[in-house]
Amino acid sequence: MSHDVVNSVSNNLFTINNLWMMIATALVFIMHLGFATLEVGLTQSKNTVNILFKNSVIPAIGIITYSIIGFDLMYPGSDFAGKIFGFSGFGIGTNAMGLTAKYNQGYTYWTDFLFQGMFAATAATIVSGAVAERIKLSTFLVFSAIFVAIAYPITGMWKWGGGFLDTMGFYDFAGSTLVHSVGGWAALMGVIFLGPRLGKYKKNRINAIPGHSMPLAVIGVFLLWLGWFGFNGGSVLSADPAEVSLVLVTTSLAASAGAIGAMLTSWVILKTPDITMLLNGILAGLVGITAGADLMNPVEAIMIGFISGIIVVGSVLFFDKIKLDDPVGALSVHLVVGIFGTLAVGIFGEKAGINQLWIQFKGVLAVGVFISIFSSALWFILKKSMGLRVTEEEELDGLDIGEHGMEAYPDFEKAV
Amino acid sequence: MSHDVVNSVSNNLFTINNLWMMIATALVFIMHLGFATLEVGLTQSKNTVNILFKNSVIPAIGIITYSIIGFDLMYPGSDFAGKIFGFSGFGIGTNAMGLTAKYNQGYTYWTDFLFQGMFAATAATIVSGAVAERIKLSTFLVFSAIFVAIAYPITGMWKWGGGFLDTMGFYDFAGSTLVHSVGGWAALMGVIFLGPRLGKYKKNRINAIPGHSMPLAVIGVFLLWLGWFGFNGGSVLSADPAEVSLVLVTTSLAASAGAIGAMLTSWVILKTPDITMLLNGILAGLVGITAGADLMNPVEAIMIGFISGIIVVGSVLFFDKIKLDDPVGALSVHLVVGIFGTLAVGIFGEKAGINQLWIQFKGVLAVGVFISIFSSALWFILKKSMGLRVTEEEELDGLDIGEHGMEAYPDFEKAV
Amino acid sequence: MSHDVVNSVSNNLFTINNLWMMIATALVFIMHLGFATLEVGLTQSKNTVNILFKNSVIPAIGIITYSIIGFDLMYPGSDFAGKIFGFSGFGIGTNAMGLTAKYNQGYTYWTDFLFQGMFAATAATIVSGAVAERIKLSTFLVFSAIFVAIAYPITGMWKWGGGFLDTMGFYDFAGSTLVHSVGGWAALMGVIFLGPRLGKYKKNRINAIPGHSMPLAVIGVFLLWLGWFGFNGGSVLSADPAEVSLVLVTTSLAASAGAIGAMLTSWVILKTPDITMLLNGILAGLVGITAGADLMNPVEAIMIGFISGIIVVGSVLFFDKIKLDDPVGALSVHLVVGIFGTLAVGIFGEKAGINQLWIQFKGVLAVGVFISIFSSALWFILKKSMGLRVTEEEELDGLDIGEHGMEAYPDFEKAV
Amino acid sequence: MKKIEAIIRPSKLDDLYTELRTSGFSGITVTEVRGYGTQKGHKEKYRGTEHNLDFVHKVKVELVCPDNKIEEAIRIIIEKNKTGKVGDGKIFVVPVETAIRIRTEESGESIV
Amino acid sequence: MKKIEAIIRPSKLDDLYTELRTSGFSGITVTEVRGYGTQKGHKEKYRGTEHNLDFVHKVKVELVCPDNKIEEAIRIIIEKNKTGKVGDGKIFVVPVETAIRIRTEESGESIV
Amino acid sequence: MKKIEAIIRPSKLDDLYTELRTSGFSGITVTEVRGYGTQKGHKEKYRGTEHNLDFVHKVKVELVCPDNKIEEAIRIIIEKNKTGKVGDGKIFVVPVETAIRIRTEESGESIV
Ligand SMILES: Nc1ncnc2c1ncn2[C@@H]1O[C@H](COP(=O)(O)OP(=O)(O)O)[C@@H](O)[C@H]1O
Ligand SMILES: Nc1ncnc2c1ncn2[C@@H]1O[C@H](COP(=O)(O)OP(=O)(O)O)[C@@H](O)[C@H]1O
Ligand SMILES: Nc1ncnc2c1ncn2[C@@H]1O[C@H](COP(=O)(O)OP(=O)(O)O)[C@@H](O)[C@H]1O
Repeated sequence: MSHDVVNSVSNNLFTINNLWMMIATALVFIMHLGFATLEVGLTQSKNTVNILFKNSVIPAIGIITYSIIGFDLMYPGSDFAGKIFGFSGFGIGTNAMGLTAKYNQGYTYWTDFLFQGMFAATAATIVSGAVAERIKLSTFLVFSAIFVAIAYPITGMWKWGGGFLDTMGFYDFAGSTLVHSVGGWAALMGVIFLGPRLGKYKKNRINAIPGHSMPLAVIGVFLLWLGWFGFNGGSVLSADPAEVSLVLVTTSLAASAGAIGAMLTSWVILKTPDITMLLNGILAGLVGITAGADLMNPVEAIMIGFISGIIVVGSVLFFDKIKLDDPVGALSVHLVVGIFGTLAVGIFGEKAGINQLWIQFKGVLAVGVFISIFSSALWFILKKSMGLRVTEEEELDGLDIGEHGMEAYPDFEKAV
Repeated sequence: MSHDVVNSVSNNLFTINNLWMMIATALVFIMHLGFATLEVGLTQSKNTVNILFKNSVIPAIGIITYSIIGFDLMYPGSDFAGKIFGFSGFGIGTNAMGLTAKYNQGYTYWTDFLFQGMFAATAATIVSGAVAERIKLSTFLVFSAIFVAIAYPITGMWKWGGGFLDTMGFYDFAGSTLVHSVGGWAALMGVIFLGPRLGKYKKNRINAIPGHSMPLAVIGVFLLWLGWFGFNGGSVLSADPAEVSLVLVTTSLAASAGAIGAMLTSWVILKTPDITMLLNGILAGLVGITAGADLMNPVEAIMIGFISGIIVVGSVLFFDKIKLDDPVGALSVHLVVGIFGTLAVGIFGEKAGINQLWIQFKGVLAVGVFISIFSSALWFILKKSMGLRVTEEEELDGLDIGEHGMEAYPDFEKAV
Repeated sequence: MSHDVVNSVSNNLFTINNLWMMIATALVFIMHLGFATLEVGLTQSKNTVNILFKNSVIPAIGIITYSIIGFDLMYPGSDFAGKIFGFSGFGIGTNAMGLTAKYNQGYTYWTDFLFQGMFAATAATIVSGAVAERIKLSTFLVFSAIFVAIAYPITGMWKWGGGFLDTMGFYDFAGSTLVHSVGGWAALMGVIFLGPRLGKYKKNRINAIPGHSMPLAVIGVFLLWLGWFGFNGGSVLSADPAEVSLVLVTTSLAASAGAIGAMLTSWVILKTPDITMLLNGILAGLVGITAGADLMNPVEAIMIGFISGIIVVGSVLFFDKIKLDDPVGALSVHLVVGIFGTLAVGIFGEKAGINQLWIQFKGVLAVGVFISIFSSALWFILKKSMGLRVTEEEELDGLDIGEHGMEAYPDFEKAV
Repeated sequence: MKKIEAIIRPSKLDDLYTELRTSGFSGITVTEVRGYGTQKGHKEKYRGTEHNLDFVHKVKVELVCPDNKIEEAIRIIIEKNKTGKVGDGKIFVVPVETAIRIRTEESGESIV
Repeated sequence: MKKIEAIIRPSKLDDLYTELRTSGFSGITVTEVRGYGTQKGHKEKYRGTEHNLDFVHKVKVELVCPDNKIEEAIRIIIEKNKTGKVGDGKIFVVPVETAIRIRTEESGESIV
Repeated sequence: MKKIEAIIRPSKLDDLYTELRTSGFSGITVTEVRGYGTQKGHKEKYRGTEHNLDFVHKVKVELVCPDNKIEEAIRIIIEKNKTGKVGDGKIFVVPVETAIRIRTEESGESIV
């Protein structure tokens, strides 16, 4: 009987851990709604249906492709430890063992798949924001499907699947690089291939194209922050009280400090408290802490968040200067701060050290080079085959009419 | 002491299970917000206050009536096993035992009540969408109260309360029939009794009456998907890692496949990627998998979802053809796909078989007949007594002004 | 080994409890989005950016200041038991013990901090609604920071930190007084110091200034109700199945009854079913039950909620009569019903009795006097130094243009 | 050449436009307006206070046409909008001196 | 018969309308417009870039009235809108040839 | 004194306004309108049903100016709006009898 009890005790722990991982999955899921509302909020009303469509179908595409190939590429098993590529065969499925602590003491095979699948789709969503208001729907969907199915899992495997970055000692707790920069690099290539929106940079002037709904943008950011409880908290991969609660504290402190950093920077430099900068600041704090959320103490978390908040404002202004048109600031939030967050593991916290910094740098580089090449090639092929951009007329009238033949707000008068 | 330990161990499991059930309750609760935003998004701005009002008060009415009579009708106790009706007396309350694993190893009496109560209210909310933009507020509230208090628990008892459908071997995991079709049948009768909105079918032409806010509709669908984690996941009635995680995977795969099925169908048949069809597709996938979410493997879940997504688009077009005016597609999503999902248990998955299919069919029929008769009678009585429909003038000006004397968006210019 | 098992068993319980507390923290976090959307929904579109800005930065400020000083003021440790003031030194941090059940069997030190920090920020958010549409952004931010950092934790310590109210037998389960009235008193003083919005009371007439988006208001209230699952449910401070599930039931019943109470009152007195009153009624039910959520049976919970719903409608009308201009009804919901809820502990439920009622009354008074004096002084100083109110022109044109130089909905035509 | 400005009920626009087209009128311009007149708006109430008493949603239809088609246009407008209830609206006729089609730079009665 | 078109500040509409009613004018039609003029709009800034510099929210009030009441109408409009600050707006008077009440098909000065 | 009413494409407004300013025109008033004309709106489809076939977003620019500047104004409007494609819009010229600046109560051609 004593043996039974011991068993039950460890089963209980398994049940608790798995419960937390399922809840974390639900929280990461809701990030997709966060991305959707943030992105429509920061773009024009005439492209709203288009953006919502993309963001509603991306999680669907992400989850399905991940079930067919992505999960098998990303977690090919221990045979591929230290490698750069592995594949465990198409589809998902498990045996009885996969549903017990023998698979992993933190979660079942199914939970594992779903948690990872929700993550995967976020990488494509990041791209969506940067290329919004001018990309062809069909092209974007093909890009996303291939990107989520192949590119994301490959670099993911390098670290989380036990590949060469892992062996090298690279650290990326919940994916400043593996999720955010991965999306960010693909977005950067997309922005370069597409060019800016019509009228954004005319006659050497930067023209503001204001987002059409600040409440939607705010809803988006709060849902993302909420989702990050699962994104970072779930990345502990168990419900371990000490670790998860620390991670939630560092995550929230960094988000808060990011808000304050961006607010102050915007107020001082731009002379106005710009709400979109505040929102980008919160996200920057979150992305910044993501790589080392379990390594920092409160003060370090605040510092990382605060710096991220400053960086993001500068970065938004910088990309506008060099005429890379990113309607929602995705490049700044996910790519630039994603890199900073990854490097921050070598600067702050338990692992800080020049050695680690160097390893972090190499990781950033490896992922950056691979994703840039992969996504450039893909954008290029799509440009030649399907075409990347909608027609000029369609862009002026809005993609909602052009691509979908409908309006997002048919009951309301539009201002110009 | 060993006995104490064994006790503590099983108490812990009870605590975990109950925790999950409470969280599932919260998730089902948020579905009400999902229904509210989806429904206002797909209807006109001039009826927004009215719809929000209904959807805000329905959960309140649902929970209160369920506490007075519904719970007692639905779970009358084992004396009524195999019966078609039972009642355990008014009100809710329990003794100390009701708060331990002796009540149920998955949850306390209170958790049980609240989880079931949240479910109950969803059935009325389904009706709300189909009869929107023309029904009198007071009449609808009376209908909802009676429907949730009496009709829903009676058919619920047939299966989940241990009634005759249960004895017969009917299977409906989380309520494709018991929740969704139940709402759907009542909605169908409502639509028939009410007639279409003014101007919807004039001169033998179908006139589109576009919904006024696509972002609200998208928010609604994502919240519903999120809520389904609790709706289906909670229907396991414990935090069992293997079962709950499988259910979440089949649920998400079906939703994703529903999205893709509806997107493709809409793109091919209607020649445009209609976002409202995509959204209906996600919901169809969710409703379709609900009856057998614990019986399917990933491939079967994808197939059910995909077929549901195709069905829902055809069904929306069909109801328009036969001039049954359903502004949000509730009949297609909840009734038609609810029936398909229930039958799917006999076609796919662990229980598939001609025998089971026949039982499923009988269950669908029994519930359909009862709810149709009950709700027709109720609609009829209400039509004769209070009146069902607002005046023509009120409908043209909008129910917000007519019923509530206020506007949902007083600051914005309306386009006609 | 048996010892190990016992340890593991109690560790498991600790893990479960802590898990629930972390989830409750996430739920309380999402209340900030609820407050943000409710508040913008009930105010004019021209002040939307301003309100969103405040509500987005308040949680950030709240969490940061709470990590520096608030938590240390509120929970100074057992040395200060029965006192009115205590401070355990700046900053947060813990040792290994703080991460085990030795700190508290319900949560780790980090969880404790974050849960409490999320609570703290809500008090400032309550103020935000009442002073909206006319207060200077910078002044409000300074007020909030000081209020959350100092005033809230001091009165919080009186009860939850083991101070004199606790010793006296004062009961306030989740903060009808300690959170809601605290915010409410500060809001009342703010409203008095600021005066009404321009044009609200002209020529002895009350002019309605309708809120600009009812869907946003509804989203807000549902998110708040959802958050209250964590606010009240988390206040059990463990995942105890019996207690948490009771609390969730009383909370939901009170919210439901509040909805119905307010709906009926509004329908009878105002002759229209006003959705803003319905929404205030839901919140009133929630605030009303908060002080005694664990002491009530279902019937008592319904009574408290119902009365709260009636009170809140009367109170909204009353404040308008005496020309205290509160755009969102924060005074009525949080202050008036907060007081009622606190007193209700002496009237209904397990602790009911004249003695307890008297103690409750003294607690309400003590907190009311302290917060009123503190916040008046602070408002006064800020009025003299930074100025409280925006210029008349800025108020007419909207604070979005005036304070932020941007619009919330640049794509839409405004009606006047 | 004259411009007809008709203030009508929004719900009548569709039918009016269809009829005008059928009768050979080539174009109109439509504006959302708020009308204050004999017809009073609905009593609106917000949190216990009445407001917005007098204002009604209307649309203004502008139609420039040659002098010889004015009669017909007015007839059609009356026909399609008259319900006999207060609030049917008004028709105003204003002189127009020149009309130019930007695309071709043509001007005169022929272009409208 | 003439039509007065006044471009005014939105915040002045309520008072103007009340006064016009009191003085026996039976109706007006109001349109939301954007004004570009001497008065400059607020500097708006979005993510570091200025825009929308010159445009100001205004409302256009249209009032058709008999020739003999034009003076009075203009006086009331000036009275209710003059603040002396840039942006008070403009009044334009345009001739009207015919006015018809759709409901009754009456026409002429009597109907306005 | 006359009033020019130009119905143009929304995307042309910015350039037109800049040019008018540069040429010394002091102000314009702009209204969002919907145009029905030769140019047809996009086919919109909602849940399988087509609708909204004929309507196009346009803006109406109103510019009151002295008789001697009419020519120039029209020239600028044509120049800035002509693409040669259907839908470039129309210019209508309407007589104006009086113009008053509310702020100063001045009237006449000098104020526009
Ligand atoms: N003198 C006027 N000048 C400008 N617009 C007017 C005038 N009188 C009425 N209108 C417009 O015509 C609309 C309809 O007029 P109203 O007096 O309500 O009804 P009816 O046309 O049936 O007499 C009003 O809402 C207003 O927009
Ligand atoms: N020439 C004009 N034609 C048409 N509208 C004009 C003209 N000049 C001014 N307006 C309108 O009148 C409004 C007020 O004019 P503005 O020059 O700003 O101030 P003021 O009337 O005090 O001189 C402008 O915003 C514009 O809408
Ligand atoms: N007779 C008319 N009266 C009033 N507005 C007109 C008239 N004809 C055209 N318009 C306006 O001018 C716009 C452009 O006209 P349209 O016929 O589409 O193209 P084009 O000007 O190139 O011939 C229309 O959308 C409509 O708003």
